[in-house]
Amino acid sequence: MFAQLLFLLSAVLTVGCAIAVAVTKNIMHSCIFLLGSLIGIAGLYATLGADFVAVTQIMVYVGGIVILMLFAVMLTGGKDFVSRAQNLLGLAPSMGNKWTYGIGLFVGLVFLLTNVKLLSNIMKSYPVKTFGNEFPSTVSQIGHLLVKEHVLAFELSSVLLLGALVGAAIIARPRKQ
Amino acid sequence: MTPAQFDGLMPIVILMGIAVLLFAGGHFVSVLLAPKKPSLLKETPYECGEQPVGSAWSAFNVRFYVVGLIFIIFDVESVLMFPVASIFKELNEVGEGGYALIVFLSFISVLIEGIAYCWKKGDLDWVKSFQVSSKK
Amino acid sequence: MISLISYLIISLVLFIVGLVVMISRKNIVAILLGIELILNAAALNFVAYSRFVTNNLDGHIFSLFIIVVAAAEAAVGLAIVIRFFQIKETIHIDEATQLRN
Amino acid sequence: MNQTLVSYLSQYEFYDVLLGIFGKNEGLLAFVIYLLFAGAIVGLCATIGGLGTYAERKISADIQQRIGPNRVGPYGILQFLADGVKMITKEDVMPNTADKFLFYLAPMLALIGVFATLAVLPWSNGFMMADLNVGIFYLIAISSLVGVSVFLGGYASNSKWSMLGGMRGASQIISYEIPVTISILSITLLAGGMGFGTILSQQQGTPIHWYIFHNPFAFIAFFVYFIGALAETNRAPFDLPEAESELVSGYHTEYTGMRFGFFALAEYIEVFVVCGVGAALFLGGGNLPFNVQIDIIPLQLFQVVIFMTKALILYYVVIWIRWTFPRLRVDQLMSICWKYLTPIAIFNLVGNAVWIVVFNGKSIADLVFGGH
Repeated sequence: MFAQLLFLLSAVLTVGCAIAVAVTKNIMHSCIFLLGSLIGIAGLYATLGADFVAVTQIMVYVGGIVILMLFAVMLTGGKDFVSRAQNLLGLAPSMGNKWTYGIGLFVGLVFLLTNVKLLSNIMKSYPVKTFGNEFPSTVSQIGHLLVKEHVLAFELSSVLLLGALVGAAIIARPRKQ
Repeated sequence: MTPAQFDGLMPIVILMGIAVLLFAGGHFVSVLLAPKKPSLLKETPYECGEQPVGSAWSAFNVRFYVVGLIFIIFDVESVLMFPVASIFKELNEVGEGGYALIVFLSFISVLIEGIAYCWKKGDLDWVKSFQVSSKK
Repeated sequence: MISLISYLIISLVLFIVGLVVMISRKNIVAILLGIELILNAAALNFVAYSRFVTNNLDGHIFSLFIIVVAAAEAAVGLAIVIRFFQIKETIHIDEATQLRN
Repeated sequence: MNQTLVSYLSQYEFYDVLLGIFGKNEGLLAFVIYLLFAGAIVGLCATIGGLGTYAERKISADIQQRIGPNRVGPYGILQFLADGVKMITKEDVMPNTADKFLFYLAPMLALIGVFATLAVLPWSNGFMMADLNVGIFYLIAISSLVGVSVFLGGYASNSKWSMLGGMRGASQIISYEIPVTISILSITLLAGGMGFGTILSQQQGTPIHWYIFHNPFAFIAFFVYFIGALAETNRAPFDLPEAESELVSGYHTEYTGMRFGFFALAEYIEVFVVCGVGAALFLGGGNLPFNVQIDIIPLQLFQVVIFMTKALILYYVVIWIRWTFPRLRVDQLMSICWKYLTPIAIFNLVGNAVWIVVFNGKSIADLVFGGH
């Protein structure tokens, strides 16, 4: 019962905020709606029993990426970023007009239906699981996987992050004008 | 355990709901009780009694971004370290402590390289970062 | 009834919204927002499959690394945006026409 | 192993009686229990936050040889109620250039972030609303909403002082999150788990079994955690985001009335939460100083008292530090975080990992007296 409620709340938060990201003019508001959408996704992870991934989602996105984006807006936007932002309902969508969007939507729908038709046969071979109420602990299993099977990815991710840190610090470092 | 384990997440939702309700309730009471006599002077942003010049939403210094950048890298690395840290003792008890220590330390050493690089390049200095990097 | 399909639909909506944000905005930061939405749609799919189809946690590991890569991507991407703003004084995507100034 | 308050209560007989009253609907009963308990905790924390403002003035008055508030109630102890009434009845002013949506949202985010941390705070072994097995990690993650709210509060006001305070506050909060997180990682390493139940169950017994005395690295980690927590909650000597002498009042310069009250409430509750987490992680939490086998509710209440005492002692130290040390400069703030605390925290982490492997996870007490 509660799991279904949590799913509904999270789904509404996720989808509503994602759509708000697309239609808001103000880039700062867009960032905040993205925050709401990401928290909703964390709730969805929780309903899937992925407690560690859910908290990681909050930790990295809410505490890190969204603040970084807010900083970046503040560092680049200045006072006139509201007028720079454009949206679907605004004057000029940057790529295409209503015809291209319509055709794109139609092609997407056809593609989607074809895929559903193709995939449904494959899906049938798996037993259909309904929603359980168990909430297993995933932390120690994830730890074992990280140390044993995926140890190379674990170590390489630190190298990736080091590369990102060095590269981004070089790019963003203040220079003499 | 008798009750459904999923309900362990219920208090989080309830407390968040209480926060929202408290906020809304406080506003409601405040609207009922507080006086509302707006004037132009009251609604001017505070700038020590002067007329505000321009908007506050202007471009800021890049130093803030560099701090945020170092933060997010460390944040992500600590996230990855958490599951390994929580099974470290368990691995040690089954006699794989040396292996776990090597995995853990090689991860941390890359982290230390990152902070050493930023330290050397002067990204950790708040005031001098501009002068140090322009010297080379 | 909540099943795999519910999660896939949410993921699909997120993906489409992210794509729309990416192609309809001219602000580079907004385009990065769209990329985050798309990455999250993919990560959500991985966890959903891991819960409903396979019975191991490889999907969790995969979405963990997606989050890691998303953080690195956002850090570098926003650094490029800030550098671009320092050179061009704007973050309009149409101004980004040169590989070197 | 996600133990919760309900699963704790379900081992007593009155749970079955209650279940009968609610028509065997476990979900509804759990909801009611959580709601009552959450209401009680929020009320308790709001009172602690309110009394915190009173204690702050009274202690500062003692330190500066003044009298402090003494008009409302005996020794002025009801001062916080008067403050609350003042906040409610004060006129709500919003700058006409402000971003209205974010101006409303910022204090709400601060409240949500702080209240959500209360769900995993270990009041006693049984009275934990949810002993999630990602407990402490969840607490760090959800409290980073406060950083977003500080930034948004500064941004939305569209005042230059607020904007500066908001930027400074956000960058300070995120910077100091790193040494705090790494110190907590050391404790995770020692305890072998992130849930508060796991962490507390290994600190039972005399104070020598607390994690602060586990090994020398954990001892240093406590001070790194405490300094970082001071900075994360914007307390003096790290209160640069709201430094009166340079930034008027920082990110809440333009906030008046109820919204300012919510910001202040969130801040004071957050101070209590970080003190409680410090007490639980390093100082044994609500564990009794001797081993008891029986598990009855009065004993749990006694544990709550012990936990509160430890947390409030730390709270007193926080206030004491505020009125003793001068404020740092902003460059000193950043260099303390990145050049001192973070390397020390990483050193502690490595030291703890090596200690576990070398001494097989035993603490100093175990090595000296034997045991475990």
